Amino acid sequence: MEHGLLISIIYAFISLSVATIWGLLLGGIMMKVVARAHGRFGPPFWQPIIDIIKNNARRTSISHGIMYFLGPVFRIAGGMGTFLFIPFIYGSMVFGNFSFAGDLFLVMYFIFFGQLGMALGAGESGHPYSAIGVARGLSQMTAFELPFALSIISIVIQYGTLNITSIVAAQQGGILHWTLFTNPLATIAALIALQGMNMHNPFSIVIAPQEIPIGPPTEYHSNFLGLLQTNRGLFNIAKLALFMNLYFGGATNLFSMLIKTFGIYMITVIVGASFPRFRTEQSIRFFLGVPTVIGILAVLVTGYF
Amino acid sequence: MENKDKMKLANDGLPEHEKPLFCDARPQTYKPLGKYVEKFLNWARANSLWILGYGTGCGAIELRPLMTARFDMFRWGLAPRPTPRQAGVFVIGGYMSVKTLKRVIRSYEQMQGPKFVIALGSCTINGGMYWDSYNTINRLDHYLPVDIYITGCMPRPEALIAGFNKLKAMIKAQQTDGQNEYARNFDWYKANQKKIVKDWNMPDYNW
Amino acid sequence: MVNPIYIFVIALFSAFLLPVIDKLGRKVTLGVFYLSLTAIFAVTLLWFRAFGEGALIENIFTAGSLPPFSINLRMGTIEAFIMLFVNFGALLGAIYLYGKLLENKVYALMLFLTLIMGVNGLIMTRDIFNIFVFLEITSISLYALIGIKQDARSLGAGFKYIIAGGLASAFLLLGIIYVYRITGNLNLDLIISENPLLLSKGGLIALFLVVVAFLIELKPWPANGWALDVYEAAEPGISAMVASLVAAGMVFVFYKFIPLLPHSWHGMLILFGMLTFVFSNLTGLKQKNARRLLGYSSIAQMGLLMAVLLLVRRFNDAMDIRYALSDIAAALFVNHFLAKAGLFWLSGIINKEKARDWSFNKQPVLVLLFAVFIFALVGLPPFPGFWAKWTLITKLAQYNMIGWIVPIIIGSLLEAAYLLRWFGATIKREQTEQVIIPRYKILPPLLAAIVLVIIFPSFAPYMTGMKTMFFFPLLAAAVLWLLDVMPERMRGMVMILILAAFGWYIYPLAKGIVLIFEFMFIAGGIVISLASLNSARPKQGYWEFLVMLIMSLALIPLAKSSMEFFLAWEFMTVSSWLLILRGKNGEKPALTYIMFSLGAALLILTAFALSFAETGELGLVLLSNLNIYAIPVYILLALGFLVKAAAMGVHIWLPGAYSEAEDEVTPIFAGMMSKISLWGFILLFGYMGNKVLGIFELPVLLGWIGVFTAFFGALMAVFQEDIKYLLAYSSMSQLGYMILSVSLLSHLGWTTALYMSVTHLFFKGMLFLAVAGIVSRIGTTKMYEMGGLIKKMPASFISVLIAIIAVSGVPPLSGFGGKWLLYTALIEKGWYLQAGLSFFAGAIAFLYLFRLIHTIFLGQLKARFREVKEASLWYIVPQFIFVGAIMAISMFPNLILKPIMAAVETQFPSHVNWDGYTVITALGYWNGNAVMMITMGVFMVPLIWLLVRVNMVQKVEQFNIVYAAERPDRPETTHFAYNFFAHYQKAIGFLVKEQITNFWNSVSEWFHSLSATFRHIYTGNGQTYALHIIIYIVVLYSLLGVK
Amino acid sequence: MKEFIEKLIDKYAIKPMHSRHANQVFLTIKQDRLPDALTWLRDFAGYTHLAFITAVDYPEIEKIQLTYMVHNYQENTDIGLRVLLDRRQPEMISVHHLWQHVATYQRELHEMFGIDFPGSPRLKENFALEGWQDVPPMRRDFDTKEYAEKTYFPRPGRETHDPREYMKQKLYPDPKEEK
Repeated sequence: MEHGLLISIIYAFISLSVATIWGLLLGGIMMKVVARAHGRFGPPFWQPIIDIIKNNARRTSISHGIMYFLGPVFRIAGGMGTFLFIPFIYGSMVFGNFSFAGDLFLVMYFIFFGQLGMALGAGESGHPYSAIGVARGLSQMTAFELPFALSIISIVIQYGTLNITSIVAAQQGGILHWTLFTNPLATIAALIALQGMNMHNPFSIVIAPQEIPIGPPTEYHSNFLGLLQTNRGLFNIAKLALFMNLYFGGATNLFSMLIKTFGIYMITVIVGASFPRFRTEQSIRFFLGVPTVIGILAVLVTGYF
Repeated sequence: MENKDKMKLANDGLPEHEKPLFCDARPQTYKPLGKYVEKFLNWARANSLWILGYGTGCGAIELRPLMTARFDMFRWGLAPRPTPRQAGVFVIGGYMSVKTLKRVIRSYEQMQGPKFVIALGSCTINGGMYWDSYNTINRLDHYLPVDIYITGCMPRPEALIAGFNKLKAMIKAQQTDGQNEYARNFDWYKANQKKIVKDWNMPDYNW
Repeated sequence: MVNPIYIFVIALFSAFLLPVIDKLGRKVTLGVFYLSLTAIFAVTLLWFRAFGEGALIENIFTAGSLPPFSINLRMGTIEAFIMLFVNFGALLGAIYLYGKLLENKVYALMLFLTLIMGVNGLIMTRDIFNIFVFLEITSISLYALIGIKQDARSLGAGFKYIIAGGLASAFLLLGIIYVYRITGNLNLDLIISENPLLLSKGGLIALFLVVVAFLIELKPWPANGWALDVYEAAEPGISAMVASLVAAGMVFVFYKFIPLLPHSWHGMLILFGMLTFVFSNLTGLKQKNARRLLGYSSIAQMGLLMAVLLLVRRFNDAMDIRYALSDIAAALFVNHFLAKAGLFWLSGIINKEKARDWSFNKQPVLVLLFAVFIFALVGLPPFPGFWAKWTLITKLAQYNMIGWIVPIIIGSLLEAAYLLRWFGATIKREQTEQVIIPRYKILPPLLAAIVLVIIFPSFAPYMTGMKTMFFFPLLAAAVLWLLDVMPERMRGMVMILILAAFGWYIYPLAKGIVLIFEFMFIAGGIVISLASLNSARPKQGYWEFLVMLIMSLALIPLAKSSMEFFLAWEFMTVSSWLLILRGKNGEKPALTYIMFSLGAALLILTAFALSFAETGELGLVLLSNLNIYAIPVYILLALGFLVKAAAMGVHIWLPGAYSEAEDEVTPIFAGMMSKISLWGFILLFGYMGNKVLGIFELPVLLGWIGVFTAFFGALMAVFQEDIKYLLAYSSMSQLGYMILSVSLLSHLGWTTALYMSVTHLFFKGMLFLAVAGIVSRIGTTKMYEMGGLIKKMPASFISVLIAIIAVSGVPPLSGFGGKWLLYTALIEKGWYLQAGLSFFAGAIAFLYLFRLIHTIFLGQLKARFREVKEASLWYIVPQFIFVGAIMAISMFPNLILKPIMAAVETQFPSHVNWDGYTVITALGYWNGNAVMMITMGVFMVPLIWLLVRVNMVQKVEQFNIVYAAERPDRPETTHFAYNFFAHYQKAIGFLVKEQITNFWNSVSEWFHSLSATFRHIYTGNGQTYALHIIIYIVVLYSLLGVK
Repeated sequence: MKEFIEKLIDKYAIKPMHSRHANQVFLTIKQDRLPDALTWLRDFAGYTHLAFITAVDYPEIEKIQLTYMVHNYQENTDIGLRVLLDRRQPEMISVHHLWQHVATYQRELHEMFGIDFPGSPRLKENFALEGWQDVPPMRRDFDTKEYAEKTYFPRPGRETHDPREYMKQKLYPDPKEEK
């Protein structure tokens, strides 16, 4: 830590709020985009923010118990933590976050923190759909973590470090230095895994509204739901930032961050708009199939040749 | 202590061994917050109305077109929601048989306040063509606090949209307060409900 | 010194006196009878003492003239030794037969005496014709004695014996005549001196005839049906005599003849002995009848003894021959003699036909006796058999006769299989009402057992170099056993005190890595043992085995020599097996467990033997300078440790063993005993480093095995319905990680392994203890029967929550450190694909962990558990000790990482730097402390936001859920728990079909059907048996190449 | 179809049939013979599909008439077997062993007409009316209007017209009245 605790906390707060708002707006923009694709007007792009205010403005709420109460807290803490361990903008003091605390593996494992807590909270609500949704989500998670991990290993081999900042540093200077071009196999594997992480179609098996409305958060509402939605935006940005840093040369300033995250998220949206939903076992098989093979190839290519 | 007992509900419908499985608290009335805060919050509430997607009658068929590209309800911040916990607007789609009414009551009570009810079609107003049926209720407002009635048999989607916009205006103007009304006249509503729902095997208020 | 002639005099005199004085009443007669037996025993005892004080061998020549004109009796050390046991056995046997002798005719007594006399004669005489005479005396009295039961079967058996014996003596007589014809001599010593004559054409035939006669008397497989019938049908007392006394005589006679045999015959005879050993044991597998089972076992032992007697001839320096004789042969002999006699006596006492029907009707002393005899036969420490096998195998390796080790191992395993199965079944048999047993029947086996126990030091040749502390486990167990009168909790306290004292005692001896293991075993043992104090109900033998297990665990890392290592290893195996056996339905898993463990032990034993063979020393250090046997030793040790670690392929003993053992013991198995295999690997790699076989680097292979263990263990855990099985498989998976990381052979790798094993001890201890507490309250281990217990057992929930976060490796808790180190180490080493697979395994861990916590604590509470209380404090306290530990090392990873790294640096150079709390490797860095702080920070913010508005929250009950507008019917149908990961099963469940289990089942199936087929040669028909004998002789004749 | 009818008639001593149009026939049959007849029709005559069971209440003759309509896919013909039950305690032999879905029809009939089918599964369970306590609503002596008025809070001010009269005076007003 090169500067005082208070300062770094303030910085963290700034970058958190920027990320959250951008994440929410991104969600809204995407809704708008999809709507235009349908030939609709669609909701205003700040709709997610209104929803969050609305949910926090609810007058009543119920609690099924301590763990249920803490579930959303775990979730958003996971989101915030994951975000804070990622250097958001390369070389920026404010958006550097707490990346000194740990490296890539820390981020990868901290992603689970929120999911685990949320799963526990949803579990205590006692609603069978919650449990089913969690079971599906965890199963899918194991599946897409495999290609993702392989891809990560591949780029760690490539750059010989686990330190995200130095991975970004290695990609500076020209678009052709990006992992996207220097290690395309790993990038492809990771991007497919990202679709699973974002849980849009065809991988929206967790909150499949037609099957298990709406999965884990069935019992969540009011300000609990508000927290969850806030986290949706934040966590989304965290993932995008991670991918941006690892595969798309990171961001040297706010603007390029906006562009890149938008671009990466666009992939998810296009895929989501164009495919129907998998069944759970199909999705698992899918991730263990082609993406895994690509990941293994990536590791072999970078590691052994 | 005595006061506390008054706050508790009897839950007579439940067998003794199931009483601990349900919450027996009474619904409360809520004061609005400070003027401007409440105004702001009402604006938010009005601009994100989440519909409980529960087709209770033939009118439900008129709800679907709203989601289509032609009517596009999303632009007013309306969105269907699969679970009552998260929904704010309950759209009663036409006639109510007694059996359905029971579920509707349960779902309505499970919604978190502030919550609004829009009733579609003449059936909900006075029974409509089922006015003399042995199994269809006549007036919904004896069982739930209805904010907006939309007439017609069936009302067209445009009528629904008009209704929703009316509701939004009312919310912004803070003219509708179904939740508090339900809580205030809880006993009356409950009596009416129990009068026709003969096998009341749920708690008196489904939290 | 008393002339040994008196033995015969006493026997004959009283034999003829008895009918006369029988008029005075049977009591008197018996008095005289016992008196004479005691006298005989006394005489031999005197002689034995005399030789002990270095008396010279005494030759007695009858008729005062030298051979060949006289019969020569010899009383030497060996004779005295054998006779000592024979007459001791005779005395005991007579005591046992007291009842029978009381009601039978007086001739029984006379026959008994003549039998004793015959056997003594067989042992002492040096005159071959005299041998024949004594053989006849023995046999005839034996036929008659077999008959005293007076029922059809025993008479039939006796008759078959007559046929076989008749054949044998016929051949013997022919042989003797030929020998006399060729050498013109009957005295053994003279014949030996004129050995060359016998090596002529006719001489060989003569010898063959003599030898074959004794072979038949030794009941070689398969020409031994008659003997089996005898064992089965005769009065158990008599069977005991046959199995011990007579066998002893025959073996000794055979021993006398060995110098005559041409060396070319040895191999074949050894082979026949081994065949007998292996195949009798194999046939024993499927045997139902208790006594016949014992018969098989004793025949096998005879075969082994015969083979050994010949084998030791090959130890080319004389020193070794004597050495080997006194250790191996004598130990085997005593072991078999006492144990087998004792077992036959027991079979008489219990008096049940089928081995399965055995049960000790609430008579602990019988249990103890049974245990002693069985363990002695199986060759577990500290009984002579153990030392015998150890010495034998080391010696064989030393004189590179490694080939012979194989049949010995196989035979021993088979024997262990049926004996231990029998033991398990008998212990678990429900105890019916107590039956009165006459004292005099208990006495003989009791004495035998006592002798068996107290005699072992005299057979432990290596104990001289061994630290006494390696017998502390036994001592502690004995102490606790003697304290049986104390209240149960008190005994528990004592046990914990003993552990603490032991820890204090060994603390100075341990340093570096060893110290870490000792810390795990002693500290962990003490903490976990606290949980066992929860109930005051008496636990037969619980504390004994527990303390034995923990102490032997703690001793293994301290072992300096392979002897010490192996001894402690065996103690651990036995005690853990007994603990599993105590479980409610632990019978079958215990058997699987002990079979695998013994297999592993024998592999390790062989490895040590090989290393001994090359270096001639026992020190473990010498493993490092092996070169000829390096690869085999490496592989054997690795295999042994893999079995102990329940690696992929040999894991099937694990789930049963962990799950069926008592709930308080399981954490010790999972948290501590499994780590001993890790120590094994550290030993292996530490001394032998990296070895290459062909194109394979063995550590790499081990690494792959480890990672696959981790993967499949996790996957199998996902699909369990029983919580203890789930945890068992999860432990298997964790062990896989450790094997993987230890076989990295790098600083980070070993750091990972040790770090993981310590943290694994913590959270597995918590999990298993929490489960134990829950199960103790709700009485089921099926997860789908639980649910919603968080409201009832918050403390357990917290510890399980902490534990699963730690297991899954989610930051900020300590588990992440393990994962981080693992991947860093793997990538640093270049094991990329292993890293990928282990990451997948780690992800799968989430599935079973969430299932664990959800189906138990979350979801819907069942109606019948609405009154359940929190688990008792005895379970909670240790858990929270562990919770504290985990929290501490999560906050301050240095606490544990620094010492481990320091310890490992003695083996490998370190590339790790420290910056405050930050670990910095070549690849990345991790600051556990900061992670913890930040996590707490970001956790607080939203929590406060919720707490601000907590007043609007309405607390609701479990059925206040959105349930598609219906109300839930009942918790059972609302709790989603059964077949939790059905879709996962659908997707990749095919990976965990039970192929491996089926494989091992079919292996055992094979052995059983093989045994069944071999049993068919025993038709129970005298002529057939005679035919067997003839065929046997012909085959042997042709194989020995006698022209 | 003809020969089946013949067979039926002489097999089961059925009252004369009457038929609306070519491929649909209604026969009235004795209660106790009905299961045999249905079985025969299903297994030998190819009438494999039971289309519906319906009831008509005849208070005048104190009877309730059940109609079992079976369909033959080969020749696309229907046969309706009718039985008359005593209205005071209507009871009929259950045929759920022939077609599983019959049980549901019988449940409904039990609820709506109070007809008892001994042995029919889940017969007494609520079907559409939960906790109905009045006379079965499909009995013709049950006055739904009255029931609704006393139960469902009719909204005051509601007026109803006879559609014929109403339309006549709305669209074609009587010229006399115009003057």
